[in-house]
Amino acid sequence: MDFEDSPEEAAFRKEARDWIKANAPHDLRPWLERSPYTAVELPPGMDEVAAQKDWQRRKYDAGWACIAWPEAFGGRDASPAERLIWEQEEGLFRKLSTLFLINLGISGPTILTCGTDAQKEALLAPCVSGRHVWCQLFSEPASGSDLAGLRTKAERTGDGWTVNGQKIWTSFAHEADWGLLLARTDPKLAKHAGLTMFVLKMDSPGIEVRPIKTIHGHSEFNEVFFTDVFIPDDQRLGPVNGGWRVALTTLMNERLLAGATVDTGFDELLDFCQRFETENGRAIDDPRVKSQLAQWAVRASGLRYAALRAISLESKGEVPGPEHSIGKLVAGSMLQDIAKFALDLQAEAGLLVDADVALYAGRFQVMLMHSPATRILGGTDEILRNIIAERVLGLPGDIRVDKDIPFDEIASARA
Amino acid sequence: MDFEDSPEEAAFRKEARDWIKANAPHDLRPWLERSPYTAVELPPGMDEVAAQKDWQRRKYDAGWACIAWPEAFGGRDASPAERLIWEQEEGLFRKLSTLFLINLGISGPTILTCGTDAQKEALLAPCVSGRHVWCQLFSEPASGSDLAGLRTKAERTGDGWTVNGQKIWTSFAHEADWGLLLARTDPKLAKHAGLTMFVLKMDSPGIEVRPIKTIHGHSEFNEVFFTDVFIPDDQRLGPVNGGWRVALTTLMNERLLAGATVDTGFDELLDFCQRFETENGRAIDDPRVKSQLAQWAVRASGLRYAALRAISLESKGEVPGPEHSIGKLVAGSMLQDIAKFALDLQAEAGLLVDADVALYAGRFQVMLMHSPATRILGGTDEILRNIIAERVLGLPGDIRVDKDIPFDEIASARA
Amino acid sequence: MNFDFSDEQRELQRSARGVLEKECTTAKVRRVLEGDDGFDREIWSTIAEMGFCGAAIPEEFGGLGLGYLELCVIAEELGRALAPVPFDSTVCLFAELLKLAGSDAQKALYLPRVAEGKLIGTLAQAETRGAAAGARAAVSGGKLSGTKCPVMDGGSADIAIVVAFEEQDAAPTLFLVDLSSEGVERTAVETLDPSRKHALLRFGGAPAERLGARGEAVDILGHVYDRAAVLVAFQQVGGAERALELARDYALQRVAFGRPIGSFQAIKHMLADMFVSLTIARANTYYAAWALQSDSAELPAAAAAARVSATTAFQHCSTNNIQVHGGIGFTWEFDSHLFYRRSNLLALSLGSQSQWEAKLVDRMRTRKAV
Amino acid sequence: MNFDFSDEQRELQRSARGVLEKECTTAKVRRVLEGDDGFDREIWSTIAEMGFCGAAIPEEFGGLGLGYLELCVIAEELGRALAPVPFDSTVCLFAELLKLAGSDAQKALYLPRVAEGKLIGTLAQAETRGAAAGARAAVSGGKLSGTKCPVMDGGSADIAIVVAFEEQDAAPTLFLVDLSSEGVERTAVETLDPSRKHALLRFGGAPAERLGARGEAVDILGHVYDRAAVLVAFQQVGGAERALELARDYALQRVAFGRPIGSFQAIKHMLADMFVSLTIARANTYYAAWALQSDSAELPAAAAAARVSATTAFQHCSTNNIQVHGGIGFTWEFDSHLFYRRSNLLALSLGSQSQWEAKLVDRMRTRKAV
Repeated sequence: MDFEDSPEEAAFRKEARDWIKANAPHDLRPWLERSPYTAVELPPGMDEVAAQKDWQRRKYDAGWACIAWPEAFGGRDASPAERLIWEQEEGLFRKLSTLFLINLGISGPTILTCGTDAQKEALLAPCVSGRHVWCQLFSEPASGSDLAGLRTKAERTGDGWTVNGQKIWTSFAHEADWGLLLARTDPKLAKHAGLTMFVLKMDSPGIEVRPIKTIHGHSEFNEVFFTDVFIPDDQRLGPVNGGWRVALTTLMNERLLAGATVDTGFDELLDFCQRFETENGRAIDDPRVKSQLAQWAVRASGLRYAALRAISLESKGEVPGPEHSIGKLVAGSMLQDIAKFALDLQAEAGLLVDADVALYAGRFQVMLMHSPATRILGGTDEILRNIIAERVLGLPGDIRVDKDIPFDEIASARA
Repeated sequence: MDFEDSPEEAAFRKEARDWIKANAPHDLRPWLERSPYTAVELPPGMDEVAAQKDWQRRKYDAGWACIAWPEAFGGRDASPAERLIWEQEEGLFRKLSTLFLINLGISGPTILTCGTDAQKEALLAPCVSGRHVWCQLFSEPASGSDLAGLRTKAERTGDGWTVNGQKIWTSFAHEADWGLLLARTDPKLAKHAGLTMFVLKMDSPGIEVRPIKTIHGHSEFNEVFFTDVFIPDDQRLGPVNGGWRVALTTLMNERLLAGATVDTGFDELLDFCQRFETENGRAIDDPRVKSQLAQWAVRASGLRYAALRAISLESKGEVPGPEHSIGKLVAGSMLQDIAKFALDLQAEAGLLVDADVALYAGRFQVMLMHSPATRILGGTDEILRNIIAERVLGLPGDIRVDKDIPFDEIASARA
Repeated sequence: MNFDFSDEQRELQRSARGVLEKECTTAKVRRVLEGDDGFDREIWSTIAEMGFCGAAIPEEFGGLGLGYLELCVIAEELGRALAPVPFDSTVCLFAELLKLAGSDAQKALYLPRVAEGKLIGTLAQAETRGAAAGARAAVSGGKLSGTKCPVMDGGSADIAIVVAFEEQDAAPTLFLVDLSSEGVERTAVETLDPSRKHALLRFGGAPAERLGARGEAVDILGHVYDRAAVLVAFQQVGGAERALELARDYALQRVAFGRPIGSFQAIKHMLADMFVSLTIARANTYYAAWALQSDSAELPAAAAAARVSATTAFQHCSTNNIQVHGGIGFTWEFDSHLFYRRSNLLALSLGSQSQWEAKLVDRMRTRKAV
Repeated sequence: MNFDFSDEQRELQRSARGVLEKECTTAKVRRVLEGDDGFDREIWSTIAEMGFCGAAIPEEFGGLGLGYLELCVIAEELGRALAPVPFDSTVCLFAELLKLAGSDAQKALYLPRVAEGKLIGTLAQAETRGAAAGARAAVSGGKLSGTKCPVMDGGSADIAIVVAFEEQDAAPTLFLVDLSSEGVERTAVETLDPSRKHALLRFGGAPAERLGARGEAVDILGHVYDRAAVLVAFQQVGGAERALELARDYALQRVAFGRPIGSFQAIKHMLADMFVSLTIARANTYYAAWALQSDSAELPAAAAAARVSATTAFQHCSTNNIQVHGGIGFTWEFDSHLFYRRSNLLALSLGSQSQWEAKLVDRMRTRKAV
C-alpha cells in the first residue's frame, strides 16, 4: 500500500508536468476555474469549439490525447497508474476536452473493440486528434432507463440502411461530425435481440438537430430527428442484430474511462464555510456546519480513494467493479444537498443568482440548478442502485414482463 | 378549525377526569412513568396480570373499558372526539391495559363485526371486561409480511376442525384464554382464497406455547405450536374459506383503534437535551443539537396533529386514511435515530446500560435495543410504504408471481 | 374539537382552485418567469375581485373581515398554482405590518387600496453582503439612505416598508417609503425563481415616514414573520401537493421495461415518502392556522413548526418530482422546474430553514421550560 | 502508487479468516455475551500464537516487528468475527501507549508479555457522570484515587494505564497501575454489547507509576487515539461487510409473495446503499492505514475520516441487516443483534461520532488553511 509515486511514476509525472507547463493554454486557467460544472466558459469572443480542438490536437501530436490506447492508434499503452497521473497533471485543462468526452470515452473505445480494420483505419485518428467531434445517439423519449426499448428503425435498403426515428439527450450534436447510433433492425425479435449499431455522418441528409433547453437555461443537449437517413452497410459496427452487445461494450468503456475525480461539491463547500462569516462567526466554527461538513468530507474522500483503489485493481488485471456507479450515485444527491446547505447559510441572499449580487459568485445557485440532472443522466439513482444490487451483490434482476416477447408486441401494449 | 373543547366535550372531559381521579391506581404512576415502551414494570411482588385485569374490570364496570363500542356490548357509542378525550385523560394508565391490546384492538372488533349472535353473546363481555385475555394467531415463520402465505392447516373432522402448524410473534400467548386463529382450510385454492378464521381456547389439548427471547432479552412474544388441536365448528368466525376478508376487517380495526399517541422518542430527547450538560454547555444550546431537535420536533407534532385530523375526518363520516401507517413508519426510524443521537451526546458513557451507572436511567439504551422491532412488527417499513403508495396514491401493486395459483403449487415451488 | 376547515372554508377553497386552474395556468407562470413583467396583472385583478387580497383586512379598512383561516385556504391554492403575483409581499407582509403597527391614518390610507388590489406593497429588510453591499440603511431627518436586496416585488411595488436605523439608534425602526419618490433607484435582480421578481433598491435621501414606534422594528417584524410564515407554509403545502400529484400521475403513465414506472418499488416508495412529508407538513400548518386565527400563545412555536415542515415537504416533493420524471424532468419545457424553483425560493425568502429550526427549539423550550 | 494490500498481507488475511471462522464462531461470541468470563481465552491464545498480538511490536520487545498494515488486516478479521477478545484494550491502546510513551524498562517489562498474549492491559480514561460519579482521578505521593467507568476489559485486565491529575497539576498524566494491587476494586458493568466486558474501577490509594512525562497525557492520548481509531475502523469495516453478507444471503434465501425478498427493489436498494457505505468506509480506512504505516502528516485527518465513515457504515449495515431479516432479525437466537450491539459499542468506545466529526473538520482545516 503506497499512496505515493514509485521512481518510474515520478519520472512519468515529471514528463507530463513539463509538457503541460510548456504547452497548456495557461491564460485560460482563471476562466476554467470559474466554469461551472459541465459547461466551459471562455473569454468573450473566443471560439469554444476551436479552443478545444486546438488543445486536443496539441495533445494528440505529443501523444497525450488518449494515453491508455495502443500506440498504433495514437496512445502510449499507459498503465492505469499513469492514466491517473496524467489526469492529475492535466488537472483543470481536462475541462478543455469536454467536447471530446464522447470521442474518447464512448465512440473511440467502441470502434477500437468492435470495428473492422477499415473502420479503425478511417475513424480512429480523427476521433482521437479531435478533428472529428462525435456524438452518441442512444436514448429516446420513450426509452431512457430502459435503453433497449428504443424504437428508431433502421431498415434494409439496397447496400445500406434507412433510418427513421428520434433520439434525445444528444450532447454536442450540433458540433458533431459523426454519430454512434443504436437502432432497431428487427422488431419481430425480443427487445434486446433486434438492435444494431452504426456510425453515421451527422451531415447526412434527413438529420435535424434541435437543442433542448433545460432547467438551467443553457445546455449542450439536443434532440435529433431522422427522416429516411441513409447509412451504407460498411458503417455498421458489429453484426446485424448484435447491437446490444456492442452497446454493452460501449457502456463498459464509459465506466472504465471515468476518471478518478468525481465532483461532489464538497471542496467548494469547505472553502466557502472557511470564508463565510455568519451572525455567529465563521460558518465552519458552527457545530451544525462542522458535523455536516464531516459527513460529506468522508464521502468525498471515500469516493476519491475508492476510485484510486479501482485503478490498483485494474493494474493487477482485475476487472474494476461498479465504482463509477457509486461515485455518481453519491455525488448526485451530495451536489444537491450541498447546494441547499450553502444557500441556507446565505439565508435570504441565497436566492440571488446574478453573479454580481450573489454570494460566492453564485456558484451554489448554479450547483442547485444543475444537480437534478446529475441524479438522472447516465443512469438514474434508481438504475445505479439496481446495478450495484445485481452486478455486485448478486441479487435477482427485477421481474421482466417484457422479456422474450417480440418487441412489436410490447410496443403495441404500450400505445 | 378548533383545537379546543366544545362545551359538550369539556363536560365529557370533566366526567372522565373525575372518574380517573377517583378510581385510577395513582400509586402506580411513578412505575408507569419509568416503564420502557411496550413493557409494564410494576413494584416488585405485584402481579402484573392481576393489576391489569383489575384496572380493566374497574373501567368496564363504569363503562370506560371500550367507549367507542355499542352500549349493548359494554361501550357508550362514543364519538371519535370523545375517544380522543378519554385517551388523553386516561394518559399514563393506558399502559395498564397493555395486556388487552389484542382484546380491544383486534379480537373484540372482529367478533363484533363478523361474529354470530351466539359468539357475540358468549365472547364479547369477558373480552372487554378483561376476564379473558386474547391473543392473535396470524403470523408464521414463513409468512410475515406475506401473511396470506400462511401454512397452518385446519382440516374438517366430524363437527369441527383439526389444526396443525405453527404460529409466531404471538403476544400474551402465555396469559391468553382465547386466541384468534387464521388457518388454511383449502390448499387447492389460491393463497388468499383458502383461509378461514377461528376463535379457540388456548387451553385446548395440543397447544404448546414457547416464549421467544428477543434482542432486548425479555419479551412478550411467543411461538405457538398446534398438534391435532380440535376446534368445534361453532368457533368458526365467518364463512369457510372466507378468512382473508375477516382478517382484513381485523387489520382495518387495528388501524382504526390506534390511538392519537405515537411514541417517537422526541419528548424524552427534548427533555434530556434541556438537562444534559456537555463540555460546551447545555446540549440544547448546541446548534447541531438544535437543528436535529427541530427536524424531529416537526415530525412528532406533525404525527400528533395528523392523528387528530384523522379523528375529525372520522367524525364527519369519512373513512380514515393510512395515518396509522405513517405514524409507525416515521416513529420507527425516529426512535432508532433519536436513541443513537442521545447516546452520541453521552459519548463513552453512552455504552453503559445498567440503570445505576447509565445516564438518564439508561432509557435511550433501552430505546436503541427496542427500536429495530418497531420498524418490523405490525408491518415493516417497506410494507407500510407499499400500503401508502397503493392505497393512498393509487399506484400499482407489486407484480405478483403467486397470484391465482393454487397455494400448494406455490408452496412446493418454495421448498 | 375540530381539526379541519369548515364547509364554508372548503367551498372557498374549491372556488379558488377552480378560478386559478382556469386563470393561473403554468403558461401564465412561464410568461412572468421568462419576461420582464413584475407579476401577472390579470391574475392579480381576478384575485382581488374575489376579495382574496382583503380577506383578512377588517371591513372598516375595505377588506372582507374574514379570518386568517380563509387567508390560509387562499394561500394554499396560490401556492398550488405557483401564482406569479405579489401576494407574499403585499398581503402577507405589507398589510400585516400595517395592521399590527400602523396608525389609523396609515391604515385608512393604504389598506383599502391593498384590499382592492390597487396597491402593491413590500418589505425591504435584507441587505446583501455580496458585491453590491453598502452601508446599512439609515434615516436621518426623515430621509432614507442605504441599499436593500433582495426585495420581493421591489421592481413593481408602489410602496415599501423599510427597516432602517434612525439617527444613532441601536435598534432599527420601520419606515414607509413611497417608491416613486425621488431618491429611489431600483434594479431588477435575478433569483432562483424569476416567476417571482425581486429587486435591489438604492435609497439616496428618499422621504421616509415612521411605521410603529421608534426602535421597535425587530419586535414588530418578529410577530409579522410568524404570521407570514404560516401563510407561506400553506403555499408550500399547496405546491408540495401539486408536485406530488404530478409525480404520481407521471409514474402511472410512463412505461419502462414494459410496465408503468409507478409499479417499481423504488418509485412507489419515493412517492410514499413524499406523501409522508406532505402529511406531516399539512398537519403542522393546520395547527398553526388555528393558532394564528385564535391568536394563541402557541403561535410562535406553531408557526415555526409549520414553516420548518412545509419547507422540508415542498423541497422534498419538488426535487423528487424531477427525479420521477427522469430526463424530461429537468427540461425547460416541462413544468417540474417551476415547482423546484418556487420551493427553493420560498425556503429562503422569510429566512433560512436553519434559522427557523433554531427559533422553533428556542420557542418550544420557553414553552416547556424544565 | 498502489492502493491495496500486498499479496503477503492478503495471505495473512486469508489465514486469519480461516482460523477465526473455525475458532471464533458466533457460538463462542455468545458464550462471552451470555456468561461472566471476561473474554474467550482459547481464541485469545490462538491469536497470540499466530503472532497477532505482537504484530506491530518491535522484535526487540518480543513482537514480530511487522508494520501497521498487517495489524490493520488482522483487525478487520477480528471485527468480522466479532472476536470476544481484549484486542482493542491490550493491543490497540495499552501496547500503543507503551510504545509511544513508555521508558525502555517499561517496554521491556510489559511488551513481550503482551506479544505473547500473557498480559491483558487497558486504558482507564472515562469518568462517568451517572449515579456512580465521583471525584476526578488524582495521584498524590504515588497513590491513585478515583473512579473510572467504563473501562474496557477492566474486569480481566492485569494492568491499566490510568489518566489522572498528579498533585495540583492543571493537565493530567498517564499512570501504570497493577490492577491486582491493594486499593483497586472492580465492578462489572453491563454495556450495549456484553460480548466485550467492561468494568467500573475504584481506586483507593493504589500504587501508580508514571508513564510518559508529567502533564502529557492529553498529547499522548491524542496520538494513540488516532492509531487506535484506524485499527478500530478496520474492525468496523470487517463487521459491516459481514453484516451486509448476512443480509444479502438472507435476501436471496427468504421467500415472500412467491419470490426471494432480494428481488424486491426496496430490499435491493437497501442493500445497495449498505454496499455504498461500506465502500466509502473501506476506501477511507485504506488511506488511513497507509498514513498510519508511513507515519504521514495526513494521519490525524485520515484517522478521523476512517473513524467517521467506518462508524457510519457499521451502524448502517448492522441496523439494516436486522431490517432485511424481519421478525427473526431481532430474536436472541439469530446473530443479527450481535452485529448491532458491536456496531453501537464501537461507535462510542473511542469517543462519539460527533466528537470525531468535529476533530475531522478541525484537522482538515488546519491542513488546508485559507
